[in-house]
Amino acid sequence: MSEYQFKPDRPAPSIQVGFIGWMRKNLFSTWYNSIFTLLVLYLFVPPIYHFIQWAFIDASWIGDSRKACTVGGGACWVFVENRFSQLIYGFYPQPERWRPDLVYASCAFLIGWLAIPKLPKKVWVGAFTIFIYPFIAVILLSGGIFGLKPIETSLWGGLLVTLVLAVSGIVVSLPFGTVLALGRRSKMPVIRAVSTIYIEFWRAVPLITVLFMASVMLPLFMSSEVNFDKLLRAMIGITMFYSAYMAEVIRGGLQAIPSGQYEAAEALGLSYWKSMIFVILPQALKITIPSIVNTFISLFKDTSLVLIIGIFDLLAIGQSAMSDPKWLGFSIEMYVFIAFVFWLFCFGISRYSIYLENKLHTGHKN
Amino acid sequence: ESTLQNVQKKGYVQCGVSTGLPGFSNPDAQGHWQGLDVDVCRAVAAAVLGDASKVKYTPLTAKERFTALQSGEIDMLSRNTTWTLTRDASLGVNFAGINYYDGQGFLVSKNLGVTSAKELDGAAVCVQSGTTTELNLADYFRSHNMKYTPVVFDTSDQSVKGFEAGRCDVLTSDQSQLYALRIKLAKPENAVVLPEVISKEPLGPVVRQGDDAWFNVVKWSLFAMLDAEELGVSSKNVDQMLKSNNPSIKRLLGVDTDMGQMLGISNKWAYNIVKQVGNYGEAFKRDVGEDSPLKIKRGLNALWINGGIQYAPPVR
Amino acid sequence: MTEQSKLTQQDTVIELRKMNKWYGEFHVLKDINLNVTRGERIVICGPSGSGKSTMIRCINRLEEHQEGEIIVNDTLLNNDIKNIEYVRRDVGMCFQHFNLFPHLTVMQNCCLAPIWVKHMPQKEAEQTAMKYLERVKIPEQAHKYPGQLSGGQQQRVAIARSLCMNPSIMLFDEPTSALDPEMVREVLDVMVELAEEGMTMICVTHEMGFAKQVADRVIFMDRGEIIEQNTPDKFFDSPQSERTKLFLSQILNH
Amino acid sequence: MTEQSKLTQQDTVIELRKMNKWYGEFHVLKDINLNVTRGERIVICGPSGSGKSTMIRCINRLEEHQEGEIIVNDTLLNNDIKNIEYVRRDVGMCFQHFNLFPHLTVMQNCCLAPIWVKHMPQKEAEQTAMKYLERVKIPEQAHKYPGQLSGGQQQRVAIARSLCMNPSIMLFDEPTSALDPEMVREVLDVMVELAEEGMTMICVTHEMGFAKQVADRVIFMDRGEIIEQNTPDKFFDSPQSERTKLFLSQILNH
Amino acid sequence: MAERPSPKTKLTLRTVWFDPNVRSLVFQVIVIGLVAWFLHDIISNALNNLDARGINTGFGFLDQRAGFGIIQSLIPYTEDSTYGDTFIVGLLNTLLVSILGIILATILGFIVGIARLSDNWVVSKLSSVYVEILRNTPLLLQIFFWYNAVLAPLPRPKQSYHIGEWFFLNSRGLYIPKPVFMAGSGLVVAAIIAAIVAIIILRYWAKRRHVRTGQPFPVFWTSLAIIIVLPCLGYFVSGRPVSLDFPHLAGFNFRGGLTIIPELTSLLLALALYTSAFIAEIVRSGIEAVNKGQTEAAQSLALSKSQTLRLVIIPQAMRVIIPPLTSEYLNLTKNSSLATAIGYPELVSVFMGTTLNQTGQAIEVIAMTMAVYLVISLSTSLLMNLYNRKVALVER
Ligand SMILES: Nc1ncnc2c1ncn2[C@@H]1O[C@H](COP(=O)(O)OP(=O)(O)OP(=O)(O)O)[C@@H](O)[C@H]1O
Ligand SMILES: Nc1ncnc2c1ncn2[C@@H]1O[C@H](COP(=O)(O)OP(=O)(O)OP(=O)(O)O)[C@@H](O)[C@H]1O
Ligand SMILES: [Mg+2]
Ligand SMILES: [Mg+2]
Repeated sequence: MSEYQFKPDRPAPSIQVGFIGWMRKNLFSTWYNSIFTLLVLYLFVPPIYHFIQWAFIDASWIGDSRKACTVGGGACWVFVENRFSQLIYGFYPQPERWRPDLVYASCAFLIGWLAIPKLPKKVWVGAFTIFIYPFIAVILLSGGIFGLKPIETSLWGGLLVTLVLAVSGIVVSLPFGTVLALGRRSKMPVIRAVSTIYIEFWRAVPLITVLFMASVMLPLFMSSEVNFDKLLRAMIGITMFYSAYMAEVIRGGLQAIPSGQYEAAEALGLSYWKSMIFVILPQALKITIPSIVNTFISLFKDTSLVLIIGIFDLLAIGQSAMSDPKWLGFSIEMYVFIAFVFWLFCFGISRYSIYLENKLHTGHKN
Repeated sequence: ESTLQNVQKKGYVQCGVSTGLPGFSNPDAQGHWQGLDVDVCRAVAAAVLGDASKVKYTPLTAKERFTALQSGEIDMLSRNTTWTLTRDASLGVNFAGINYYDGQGFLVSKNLGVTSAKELDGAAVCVQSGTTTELNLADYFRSHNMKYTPVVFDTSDQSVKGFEAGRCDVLTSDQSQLYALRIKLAKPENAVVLPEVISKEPLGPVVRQGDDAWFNVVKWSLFAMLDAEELGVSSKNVDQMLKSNNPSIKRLLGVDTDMGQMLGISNKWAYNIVKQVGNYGEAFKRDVGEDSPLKIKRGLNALWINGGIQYAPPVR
Repeated sequence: MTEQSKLTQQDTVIELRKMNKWYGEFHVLKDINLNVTRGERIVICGPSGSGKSTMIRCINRLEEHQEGEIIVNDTLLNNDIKNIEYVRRDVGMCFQHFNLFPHLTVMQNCCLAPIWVKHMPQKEAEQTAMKYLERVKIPEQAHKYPGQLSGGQQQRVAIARSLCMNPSIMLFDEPTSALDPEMVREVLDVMVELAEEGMTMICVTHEMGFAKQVADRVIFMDRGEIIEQNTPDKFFDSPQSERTKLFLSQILNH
Repeated sequence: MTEQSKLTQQDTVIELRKMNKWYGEFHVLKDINLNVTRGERIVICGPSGSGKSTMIRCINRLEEHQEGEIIVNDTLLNNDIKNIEYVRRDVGMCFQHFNLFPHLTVMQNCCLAPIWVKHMPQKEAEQTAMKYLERVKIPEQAHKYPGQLSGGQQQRVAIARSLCMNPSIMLFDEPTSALDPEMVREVLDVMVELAEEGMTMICVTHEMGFAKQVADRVIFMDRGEIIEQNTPDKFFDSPQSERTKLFLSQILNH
Repeated sequence: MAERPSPKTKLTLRTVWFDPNVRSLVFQVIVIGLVAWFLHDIISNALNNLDARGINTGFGFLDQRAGFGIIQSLIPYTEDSTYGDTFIVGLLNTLLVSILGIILATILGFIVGIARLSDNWVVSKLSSVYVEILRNTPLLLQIFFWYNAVLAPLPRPKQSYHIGEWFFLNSRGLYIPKPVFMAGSGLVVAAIIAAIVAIIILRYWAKRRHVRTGQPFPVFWTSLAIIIVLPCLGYFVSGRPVSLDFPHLAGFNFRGGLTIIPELTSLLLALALYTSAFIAEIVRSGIEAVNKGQTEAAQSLALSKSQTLRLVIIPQAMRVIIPPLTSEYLNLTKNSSLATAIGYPELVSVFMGTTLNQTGQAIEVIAMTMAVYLVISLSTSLLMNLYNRKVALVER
């Protein structure tokens, strides 16, 4: 009897010989692909070239008035620079701007901590970020205690408002949505009906009607003593609305958990809530991360609708800057800039979620 | 609980203003609100709380304003709002006086070669939605048997932009606003305001119906500004005027009468208004008149003694 | 503990009395009678859909039965959650698809129930877990995630996880049928060992070799009824009913 | 037809010459040489991941190979779509998970390719389909959807679907390993019948009973290489290498 | 053993407290109580507040004269129409832009979605850039952008771009001739309908023929011929009864013809492009969701690439695509409410905007507006459920 000698692995032959091979394979594999390639190049290269010419090559970058922009004929980024601090802080008083700065920095730090896979103690940092940090941030921004000068929310604006709305929206709608999702899957008919009606109602109406309700009609439904800040009300509107969306996303995740998991938990003697908390929800949330992130991106984009109810978010500040008679005619630059800021956030987040998805996928598939 | 008590308790006045109309209510680069409408809010705050800065502003589009007032979202509305019968009768609100007499007009670009509104048949007209302007416009064209295309915008900013982009031939609004909006154009000199005034537009602060104490306070805060001008009391001389022998001035400034108490506020109410906000003439000059970029003449808004129709009941 | 429960004999740990179960209008289990004494090892077989899984799932109340009585360890299974909880602590179960919790490590899988149900301190729970992981011969995998293990290893972890609750009875529902043929052996080995240590076991399986080796009794079910039960020797050599014969010929002959 | 193809002998229907395949940088198949003559029945076995599936999928070009030659029915498999299509018409394939089209009825599944590839009129296609459905003994299921059938029935439909194209060669990739034990027999029966009718077959399977019964040759693969090939008798009774012996002991001994 | 019907479970008093059924009953009663209390509180507050502030309630206002103009209306509307009419006008305009948007977005979305899966690197990369840019910026911003971008380059009416005396394009919109139907035009309409019916029948027949005989038929060209020839025939036979109302410059603006206002164009562009990016993703993931085994099975049966796509992949992908596609349609409809920002007269802008403001009937107006969206959304999901049930894979 013999022992078989296995052959050693050989490296793969290089099928794609250099750049030419790559072009063959990806651009000109068949005759119709070649035509496509050429057509697409013909149609899209000139506009892209013109855009680059306008946005970078011919653009004016420095100066402090519109005179700096009359030469060149390209984009006038001077305008954006001129309004930059308003876009970031709104009307937040100059001497107090260290406060939003601190919030931006700490927020970036915490999110960075959560986002970078190697750093430890994710659960604690996450809990802190979701349950404690928002209060610290709100106190820091609005002041009124600890000797901080009170700053009304009507002075907040620009990116600050956009982020405050977006972050508070996600932080509240996630747990609230989870409860609703569990409610909709409950065996108790009343709970199920209440959750279903709630979810379906909010998903059926447009967000701006909700914002309108929240901004001008809410006091009608409250007894007259209750008084909310306008920004807070926009937050409530957004949160109510997105909780319903979040609930549907999480319900999808719960449905994807095989029934075996529920049974195994039950067979071990775990009660409903314990099996939810330790077994089902961690898995459901994990597989829904991509959808949760997508919902978050929609929420982030939709914060721009508060413009319609007169809150000065990034877009609204930009719009008001455009109507400054000193800078008329540069609205395209402002739109491009604002679009770029939104895009940067949304695209960044979505890329991160894809990365996360891949990582979770290879980490433990079952 | 009445609005007056509520305001005294919370320590500020929640005032609905426009989202940005130069001269009337407009935030400056630091976010401080300024303008003739804003001064009414400040006067009320000065009267009730003794501090004109105790105001929180809620910028509202024309469409939101009455709902916001009705729902209690704001305590008073001071947002170039026209006093009409329908609004008074059916919206559950009361107009507390007139702080600006206005009329609706048209702004056209010079190169159209139009000199009268009667030549506007077939024009596209930019107008702010939810205003009396929208209704007057319809009436005017109808009564002159002309056709028009309404191009409706949410805010005055947008209507200026629409006008500028050529979306419409004509911009219609209250004349004061037209002047204010004209300076927002890239080349203001290329646009003219037509001579026709097609409607009466008395603008004034609005409060909720059925809250008479608050109604009185707002009404009299406005009157106090007018009376102060009539009596020659201004923010600069108000302290000397405290020693004046003129009984009218004494009553106004609460030197030895209890006028304020009757309204349920401090007797120094009018003193505070004039000291912190100024009299009507000062406010006008500063916000829309010669000291402002708008340079609007007093015209109808001059005091009755100067040939205008601003006439306030006496503090007596 | 309820009154009825006193009626069971000393060393009967599971007793099913005229138990019936319906899914909607579909009558899955019909008048099942079964007595299992302490330390007994029972193998259940039968064609697909015959109600084998349903029956053993009724024993720890993963399914509710509608008629008759199920008494486990002197406890009557009814709507009383206290009773259900008590029974589940004492009855371990292994599933065909292992049903390990994929987001927890092997060790965390094993410690979850002891800590949260039995309120055991973590240290102690981990020691127990390690003991049982050694018993199923994979202590070195304790800190991996289930997804990183082979099927056979996963099933052994599942067994260890059940054992950590220190059950007096173990239920197995086709524990080897989702495994690659190469891994069946390692799981069966663990089960044989367990049987030899005297654990009370009810096992649904088609591994007839295993049945011959350890079972005290083989039960054959079809269409929701127990058709035949006997010692393995007699069961395989001289099946009583035609149905059993047919079934045995099908699963043994290829 | 290409020049090289003329070199193959008369009744060799499949020939693999020093065939190599990589997935990215991973060398899956190493210098595979294989000759299959008309009517031959080959069983391939080997541990999981050894490249069995990959090899037979290369034969009808579901996977592209990178080195060496594959000649099927005198046609060299290369990038030429005509050749590929020609080979695929002539080679039927059955998958582990059946891969029936769930949105079509059994009959439609069977008629799809004859109608769209062979441009057969529907009537004729249906008659052919019925013939093969009878042959796999499920003519009565013709108008059901795959989801309504048991696993064994689905696999038999999959076989019938391939046969409808009238292939001269059939490939099977673990056709029974996703089936409940009771259903394995019915599928194997169909395959045995097919073999007895003289179909050229290559079958990846762990059913050693089947191998003994019908195979002309058993091939054992590991780590991408053919380690041993022999007639079933010799293969099972006196395996040549240690590796084969170990494997056989694992899959036969429980 | 014979089967018996299932018995009722009995409830013994002893186990009541530990009975999960009882517990859940108690819990549900509490929840009902809370919800009822909450609703009662809100409603009574609203009533109190309305009363205290002297606001009239009721739907009487719907019969009052509206007195303002609306730029685009699908029904006859003048300043003399009622507030009720403004509701209809707004609703119809919402539906108009939604339906057009849905059609456009679907076409674009499918093209881009399939292009993302193309082998061609440029095509697939370009479509992912398209998707990533449009998906990741706020719709409101896009609406503003398109409004500016559409308006900015367009000339004043006097300098209109035009094609003959037929089509005019300027900053007031696109003016096209309006068909005016005169007596006898019924035949032309009938001919058009007949042509459409004929094409549907032809397609059906051609498919049957292909299945029966395996022979293909040139459906596209035949259909094209039918749709052109039949109506022309009808037109000439009946003595050319359809005339066109041409737009012409009169004073400031064009009169006559049909006008497509720039608000509609830019809103449509923004909605369609934005939604198409989402649809593209749905299409892509739908196609990718079909098990790879299906492609392999089809290939091993020698089906060609396009046949595989057409006969095996797409039919299965549609089941995955349709539900999220519907919710995108709903989103588009809801998003059309953002038109209020550029003054396109749809429901939210006209009815919840101007009408609400002129009448002050906030509760009624908002309730009606929300009800419209609720009805649209609920009836769509109802249809969806029916569809899903119809296409659900038949299982055991
Ligand atoms: N949740 C359920 N609802 C309705 N019917 C069910 C349900 N679960 C199982 N059944 C049906 O009950 C019968 C018995 O199922 P069971 O799973 O107990 O069979 P089994 O003997 O374990 O079969 P297998 O060997 O396939 O696991 C089957 O006919 C099955 O279709
Ligand atoms: N698409 C792929 N990309 C990369 N690696 C692959 C791919 N498909 C298979 N492999 C790898 O190639 C090797 C051979 O796979 P193959 O499926 O041929 O094995 P097998 O012998 O059929 O195993 P099994 O018995 O599990 O079916 C395995 O290691 C597998 O992980
Ligand atoms: Mg079972
Ligand atoms: Mg394989």
